[in-house]
Amino acid sequence: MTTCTECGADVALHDDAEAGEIVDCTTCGAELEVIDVSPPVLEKAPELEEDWGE
Amino acid sequence: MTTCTECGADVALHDDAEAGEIVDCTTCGAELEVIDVSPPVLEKAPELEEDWGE
Amino acid sequence: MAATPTGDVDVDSEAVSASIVGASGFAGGELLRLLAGHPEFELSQATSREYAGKSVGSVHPPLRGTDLRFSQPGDLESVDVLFTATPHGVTMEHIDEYQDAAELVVDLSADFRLDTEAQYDEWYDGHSCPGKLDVAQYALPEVNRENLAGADVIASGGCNATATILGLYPLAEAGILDGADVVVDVKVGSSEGGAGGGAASSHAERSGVVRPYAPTGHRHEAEIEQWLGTSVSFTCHAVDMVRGASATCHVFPDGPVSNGDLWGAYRGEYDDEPFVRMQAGGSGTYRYPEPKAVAGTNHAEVGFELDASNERIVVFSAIDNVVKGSAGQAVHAANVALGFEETAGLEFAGLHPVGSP
Amino acid sequence: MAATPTGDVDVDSEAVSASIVGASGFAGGELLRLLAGHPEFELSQATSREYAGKSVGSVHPPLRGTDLRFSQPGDLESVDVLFTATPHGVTMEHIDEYQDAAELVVDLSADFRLDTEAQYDEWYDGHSCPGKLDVAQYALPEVNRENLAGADVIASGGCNATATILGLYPLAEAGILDGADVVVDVKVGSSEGGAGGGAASSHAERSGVVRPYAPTGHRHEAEIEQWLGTSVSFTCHAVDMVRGASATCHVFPDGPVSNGDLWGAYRGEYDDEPFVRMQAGGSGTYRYPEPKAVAGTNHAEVGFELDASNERIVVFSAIDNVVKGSAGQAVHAANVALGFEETAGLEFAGLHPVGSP
Amino acid sequence: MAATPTGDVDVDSEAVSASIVGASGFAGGELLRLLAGHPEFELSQATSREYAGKSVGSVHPPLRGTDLRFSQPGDLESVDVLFTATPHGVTMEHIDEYQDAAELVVDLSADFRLDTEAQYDEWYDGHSCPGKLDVAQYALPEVNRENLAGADVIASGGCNATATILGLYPLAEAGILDGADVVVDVKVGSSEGGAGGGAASSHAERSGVVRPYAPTGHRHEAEIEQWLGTSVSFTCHAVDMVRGASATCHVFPDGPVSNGDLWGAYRGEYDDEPFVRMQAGGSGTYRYPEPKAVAGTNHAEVGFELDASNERIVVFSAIDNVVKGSAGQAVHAANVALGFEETAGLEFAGLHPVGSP
Amino acid sequence: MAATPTGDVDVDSEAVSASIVGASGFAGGELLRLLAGHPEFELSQATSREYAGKSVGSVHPPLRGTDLRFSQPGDLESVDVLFTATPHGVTMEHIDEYQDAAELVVDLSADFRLDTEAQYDEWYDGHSCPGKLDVAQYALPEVNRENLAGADVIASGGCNATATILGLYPLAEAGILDGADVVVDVKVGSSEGGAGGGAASSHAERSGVVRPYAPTGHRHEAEIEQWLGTSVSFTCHAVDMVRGASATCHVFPDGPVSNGDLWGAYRGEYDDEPFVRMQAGGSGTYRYPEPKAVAGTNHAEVGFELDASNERIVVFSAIDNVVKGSAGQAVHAANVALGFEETAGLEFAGLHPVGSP
Ligand SMILES: NC(=O)c1ccc[n+]([C@@H]2O[C@H](COP(=O)([O-])OP(=O)(O)OC[C@H]3O[C@@H](n4cnc5c(N)ncnc54)[C@H](OP(=O)(O)O)[C@@H]3O)[C@@H](O)[C@H]2O)c1
Ligand SMILES: NC(=O)c1ccc[n+]([C@@H]2O[C@H](COP(=O)([O-])OP(=O)(O)OC[C@H]3O[C@@H](n4cnc5c(N)ncnc54)[C@H](OP(=O)(O)O)[C@@H]3O)[C@@H](O)[C@H]2O)c1
Ligand SMILES: NC(=O)c1ccc[n+]([C@@H]2O[C@H](COP(=O)([O-])OP(=O)(O)OC[C@H]3O[C@@H](n4cnc5c(N)ncnc54)[C@H](OP(=O)(O)O)[C@@H]3O)[C@@H](O)[C@H]2O)c1
Ligand SMILES: NC(=O)c1ccc[n+]([C@@H]2O[C@H](COP(=O)([O-])OP(=O)(O)OC[C@H]3O[C@@H](n4cnc5c(N)ncnc54)[C@H](OP(=O)(O)O)[C@@H]3O)[C@@H](O)[C@H]2O)c1
Ligand SMILES: [Zn+2]
Ligand SMILES: [Zn+2]
Repeated sequence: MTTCTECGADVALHDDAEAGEIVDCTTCGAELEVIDVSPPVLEKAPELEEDWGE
Repeated sequence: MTTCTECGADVALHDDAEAGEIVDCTTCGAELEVIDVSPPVLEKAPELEEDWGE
Repeated sequence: MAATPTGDVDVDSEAVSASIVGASGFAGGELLRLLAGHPEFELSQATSREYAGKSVGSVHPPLRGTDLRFSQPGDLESVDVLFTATPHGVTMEHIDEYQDAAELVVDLSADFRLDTEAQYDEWYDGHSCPGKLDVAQYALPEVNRENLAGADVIASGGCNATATILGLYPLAEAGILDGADVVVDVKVGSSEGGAGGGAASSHAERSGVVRPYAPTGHRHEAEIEQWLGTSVSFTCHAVDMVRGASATCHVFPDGPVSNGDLWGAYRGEYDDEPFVRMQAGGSGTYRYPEPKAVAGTNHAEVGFELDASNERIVVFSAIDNVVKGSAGQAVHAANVALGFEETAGLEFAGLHPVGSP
Repeated sequence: MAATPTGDVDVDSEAVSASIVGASGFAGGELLRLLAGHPEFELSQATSREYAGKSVGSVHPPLRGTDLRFSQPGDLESVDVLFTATPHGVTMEHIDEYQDAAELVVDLSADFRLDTEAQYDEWYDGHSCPGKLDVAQYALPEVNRENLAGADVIASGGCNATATILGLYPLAEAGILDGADVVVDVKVGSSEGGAGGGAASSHAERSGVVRPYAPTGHRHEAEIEQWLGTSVSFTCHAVDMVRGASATCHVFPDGPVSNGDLWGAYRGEYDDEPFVRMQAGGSGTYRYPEPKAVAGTNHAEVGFELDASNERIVVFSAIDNVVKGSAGQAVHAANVALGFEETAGLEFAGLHPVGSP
Repeated sequence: MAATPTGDVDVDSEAVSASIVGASGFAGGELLRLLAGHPEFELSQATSREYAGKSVGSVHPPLRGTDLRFSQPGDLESVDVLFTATPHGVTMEHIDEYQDAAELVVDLSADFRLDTEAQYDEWYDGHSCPGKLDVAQYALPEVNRENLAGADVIASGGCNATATILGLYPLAEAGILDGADVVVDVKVGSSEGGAGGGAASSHAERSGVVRPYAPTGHRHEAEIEQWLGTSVSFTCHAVDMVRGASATCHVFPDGPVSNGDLWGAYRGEYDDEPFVRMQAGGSGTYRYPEPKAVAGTNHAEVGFELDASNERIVVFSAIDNVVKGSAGQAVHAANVALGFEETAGLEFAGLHPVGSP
Repeated sequence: MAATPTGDVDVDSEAVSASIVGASGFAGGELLRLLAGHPEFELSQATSREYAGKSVGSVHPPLRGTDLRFSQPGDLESVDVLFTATPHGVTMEHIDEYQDAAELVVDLSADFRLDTEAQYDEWYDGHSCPGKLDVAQYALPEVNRENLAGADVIASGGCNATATILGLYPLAEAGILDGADVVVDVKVGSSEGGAGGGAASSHAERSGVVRPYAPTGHRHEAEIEQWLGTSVSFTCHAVDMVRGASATCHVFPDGPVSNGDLWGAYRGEYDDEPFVRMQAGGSGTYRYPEPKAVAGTNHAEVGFELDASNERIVVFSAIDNVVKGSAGQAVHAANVALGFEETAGLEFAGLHPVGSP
């Protein structure tokens, strides 16, 4: 269990989470990169361009 | 100028058409493969699956 | 097929004057739009009882900026051609008045489409002016071009009937319908219901539908039978588009028919038609006729596919119900009747991409 | 044919009885649907003058198979709770009659939403029963939960007001709206207009629109101001969906605000709310609140983004106007008032994919 | 945030565990939604290669707030029931692995729908595990209920096939299809194509269409013939909705059939079916089966009309392709197979008004 | 505003030749359509790498029947005017090659819209040919007509920027924007995303949306600021239409402004503009600007309403993004630059009724 860097909510990581993996915060939707696993550290992942253009 | 194998309409080939090229018949829409260029010979191209599923 | 009109007639000195009864409706609005862009016609009056006095652009946005205002149908002045786009029953009641006002009356309703009073008794609620029935000519040039010149009354076809007739006419002419069983399954847009709008045709109720209506006994069967010489089993569905009528005709011919027979029949009939386009197979997104590919235009798309294992021909036909299926067909027929360029005023080729026009 | 869910509560012995006035309308139909699936309520009567005698399923397909028929509003029997989903003006006229029939009246119209007669004079055409205004409680539990227990009259909020208030309430509570300028730009679906349907709301005219209505002076401004303590510049647009109201709030705070401040304000207010979901950023197709993600449900989605260069907070809020913005809010408030599980009868979580529900 | 319903069964102690392969797709997403709200099942895993690690709610908004994250299909753990919602060809390849993981495999693809290898050779590209074909049972309870208990593999039907079979099965059972000619004209929504999306299925190209596809030779003909004992002439059209499949069946029986015969056949077959609703005529907006009246639900609407003059029966059948035509049918069949209440988890009755869900 | 084309130039003898790079895309397809119907231009080449060799009508149904086939962009021949409708970044890379091929290059991308390299560094990813930036002229004739004659490179504006600039330009010219706060809330159709189409723009996901995108920091802010001399707070939403961009501008002027001031500003600027129509109030269904009233046309509708109580001006502006917002604007600018009739080739006035075009 760790904390979303965007909204501060708890984020549950599954047991075999690995560094580099991207998870999303189920509270705010932010994409978070797993930087470290023990203890768990998350960082906001670089934003993906929306693919439906402008 | 040659003839569509599907509907019989005239099909205009451009000057530098090459064997293997696919053109469409502007009368019926059929896709035609250029089998030979002098004289021009066309054959119905294998049909593409519709890509919007069932 | 030039995509834009060219006008070599001197419009001011010799334009043919035209008025429209029922100009606030959907078909009447299309007539306004088409005649406003027509090189040979000059618009005189456009009637509406509800909107009399208002500018035509206040109802029909494409007409904004034009000075014409709706007038009362009772105030009709003399013109060369009178187009009537009123509900079924109005023209048969007023036909004498309309003919007094104009040499040529082009009616968009069902009032003069059928040949005999008996048909009106069977399919409608009778006819109040049966004596005029044999004066009228069916508008659809693809099947009746040779009888339009000199007509006094022209009856524009029904939209579902037009789609069906255009799809099947080459088969009828080639004898392929003789003894054939035919199912016609039609899908139409909401503009077919006209500009009224009750609860069932509200946006909330009518959006997203595939809604059967007239499952059997649709009145257009009469017109279709009249022109194809055979009866068809006809069923209509409302779908989520505003413009468009699409007929899928399932034909079971009496004997074997080849692809070559079919192409011969269709190309023979339509190769020289300015408003019919074959679309049968091919690749990409648009392979068969579909209404949005002809929306806003006077074009019909027609195509077919042989179903060998079921000894069936599937014919697809797509039109814009308010253009080819109504106002455009009327203008096309008038062009033929008056000796104008057939495509005059009808050159718009459509839009791509386009949603649900 | 079990068209409707049945809960596990013993309905006959201890159910709370409820009737609906205006049950043939869109909001009333939702009440029917929600109460039919509610474990604590037993439906008694559903009124409609137009459809009296017909089964409720003949108007509302999800109710097919239920035996209930519409009755006349004049034939109301005593029940525990009376839900009224009539046009503005009806409940204020009949409030005594309704309160005679039921201990709790939950009204979905605007008749008891505002606190004072003066507001009705300013925003509506006055009020015919101003003495009852201070008896009524605003339904929206997120802002008024603590006052619902024991209420005699509950006034369900306006749908646009609900979307706006839910979007901005955390900012108001955190003081961020103090001295702020606020623009609210709303997009709504066609069900907001009710089940009537004139020419302008016909499918042909209403499809595909982005149509401004009430560009200024929308009546919901009154409700919004009452709950946020600040006036907002409000503009509404009709767009092509049936259900849904989406409010984009452009907030210009008086001083600097950080992302952390915002998350603090929003999570503080909404983390424990069963029907509010934060959706702010992220990846994939659904990144911000949008109405189709909550269509059919009692959920609201709320999210925001800071625009540093313009010193602006953009807040998005999306609801289903006939559920969270009307019937669902009313049931939620009744659940709170009567001490039921807050989410009872409101558990449906929505559909994916879904078009334009 | 309780985004999903919870039943009253003690989930932890006696729930049946279930996993979904292909849970990021449209049919798999529906399985997730239905199982999350099911009183008897407990969700174990949901696979997606593309979204592994992300929460299921990031792809499917109705699942927001649930903690489940997608896992890799290669990491399947043992469960009681495995639902597979992968493209055609995947399950036949992995069937041994799937059966190792679960006692009951419910497959939503076409891989186990047909009885014989010969059919796969004729209609598909053969079969890689023909030995398992006779182990599998077709899911549709209305035609195969008695064979589901104890099945090892259940094959959920095709959506167009399901709509057609439900429409015609009573006629088949009553012998009315013997010697009859049958045309089936189908209209379907865009969710039938799955969650992929190329240029032709983009919003701009796919909006507003009545687009023929598979004019002849549609693979579902095989399934239909297998269950009705007669071949049908089948044609499909894409129309502008997301959910929904509507089959119009034009039946030409060998001899005379009366309305009474038809009601006898249909009521005999469907009166006790929890998910089939007759809708044939009546008044108001919704008179015949239409997909939006059943969108989001596991219900099918079936109706008919006699066309005496053409000696035709027109049968209409409407379903939601991803529920009754896929995930809902699969859950229904699993309920039957496992002895649960047939309607468990499938009670949602739909929405009104609703646009194009 | 002439609603119909008039062509007095002898097309055959002195037509100006034109080619299109990126002709298989949405904007390029519109260029094809407009130039095919243009009295002064003769189409030479239309490029597509993907569809090279196929007829242009196979991709764009309105072009069916024309013999032109796509060619490779590498095979460009010399022409008088080259239109480029490629994604951002392509023209800046190939500008020398394009200028070698044609005296006038009209680019539809963002590559030459901004004045300085610094702007491209701030808003885009820099510029690969900054030396050409001051050669290019912004296309929008309403704001830059006097600089178009003799231009070598013309940069057609962004669609959202065009809608916004047209809405606010009269206020800027009248000084009303000086010191004003401005919020611009935009709603756009799916064609804005081009002909590609990933999962998020599939019909199933994109139907029925009110979906925020680019909540802040939209690149078009740069163009808007360049032409209005003030920054705006800009937010965009995808809504369910294919064509159309609608900008609602909430303007808070520094001092009092009257209705008379506003009409003076707008009429002064637009009374003589052939493609701008004022629409502010009135009666009937169409009272304010809305995109479907101008769909398929090069017209913009602009209107406003004063909100006295909030000291706000609400300005509405609606265009077709692929015509006035792109291909039509480009042709209009070319008409001005080459001394043609301004409205040549752009006379189509739109359709009524029309759904979601
Ligand atoms: N819509 C189609 O797709 C389509 C296709 C083929 C044929 N048609 C035929 O075209 C005709 C018009 O259809 P529509 O869809 O345009 O209907 P509509 O939108 O309802 O328009 C009817 C028009 O007739 C006028 N009108 C009604 N009663 C009248 C009367 N007694 N005297 C004079 N004017 C009267 C109405 O205006 P006021 O009431 O203001 O006078 C209105 O302008 C119908 O006969 C229809 O069958 C329509
Ligand atoms: N639609 C929404 O999104 C929404 C959202 C928030 C609040 N509301 C509010 O909810 C109320 C109902 O809205 P709606 O959209 O459901 O409207 P609607 O579809 O027009 O329904 C109105 C209902 O009231 C009945 N009714 C009308 N006049 C009546 C009278 N004098 N006495 C008794 N019954 C009468 C009608 O049935 P009969 O005429 O057959 O009796 C109908 O059942 C309105 O006050 C509205 O402001 C609606
Ligand atoms: N849509 C309908 O209306 C409908 C109706 C009846 C039956 N069906 C059937 O249901 C099945 C799914 O259809 P759909 O519409 O849901 O398709 P879809 O949206 O394309 O979903 C396909 C799913 O399968 C997964 N997948 C693809 N290849 C896989 C592989 N090799 N191994 C494991 N997982 C794989 C995909 O996820 P990843 O690629 O991320 O792993 C995705 O979750 C099909 O067989 C279809 O015929 C669909
Ligand atoms: N759509 C709008 O509403 C709109 C409005 C204003 C401005 N614009 C601008 O117009 C331009 C085109 O937009 P669109 O919507 O038409 O996009 P689109 O539909 O994606 O079309 C792009 C076109 O460019 C071609 N293309 C792509 N890369 C190329 C390359 N490297 N060299 C040569 N040709 C290439 C593509 O064809 P092949 O890949 O087959 O060669 C295609 O024909 C963009 O710059 C856009 O910003 C569009
Ligand atoms: Zn978070
Ligand atoms: Zn051909």
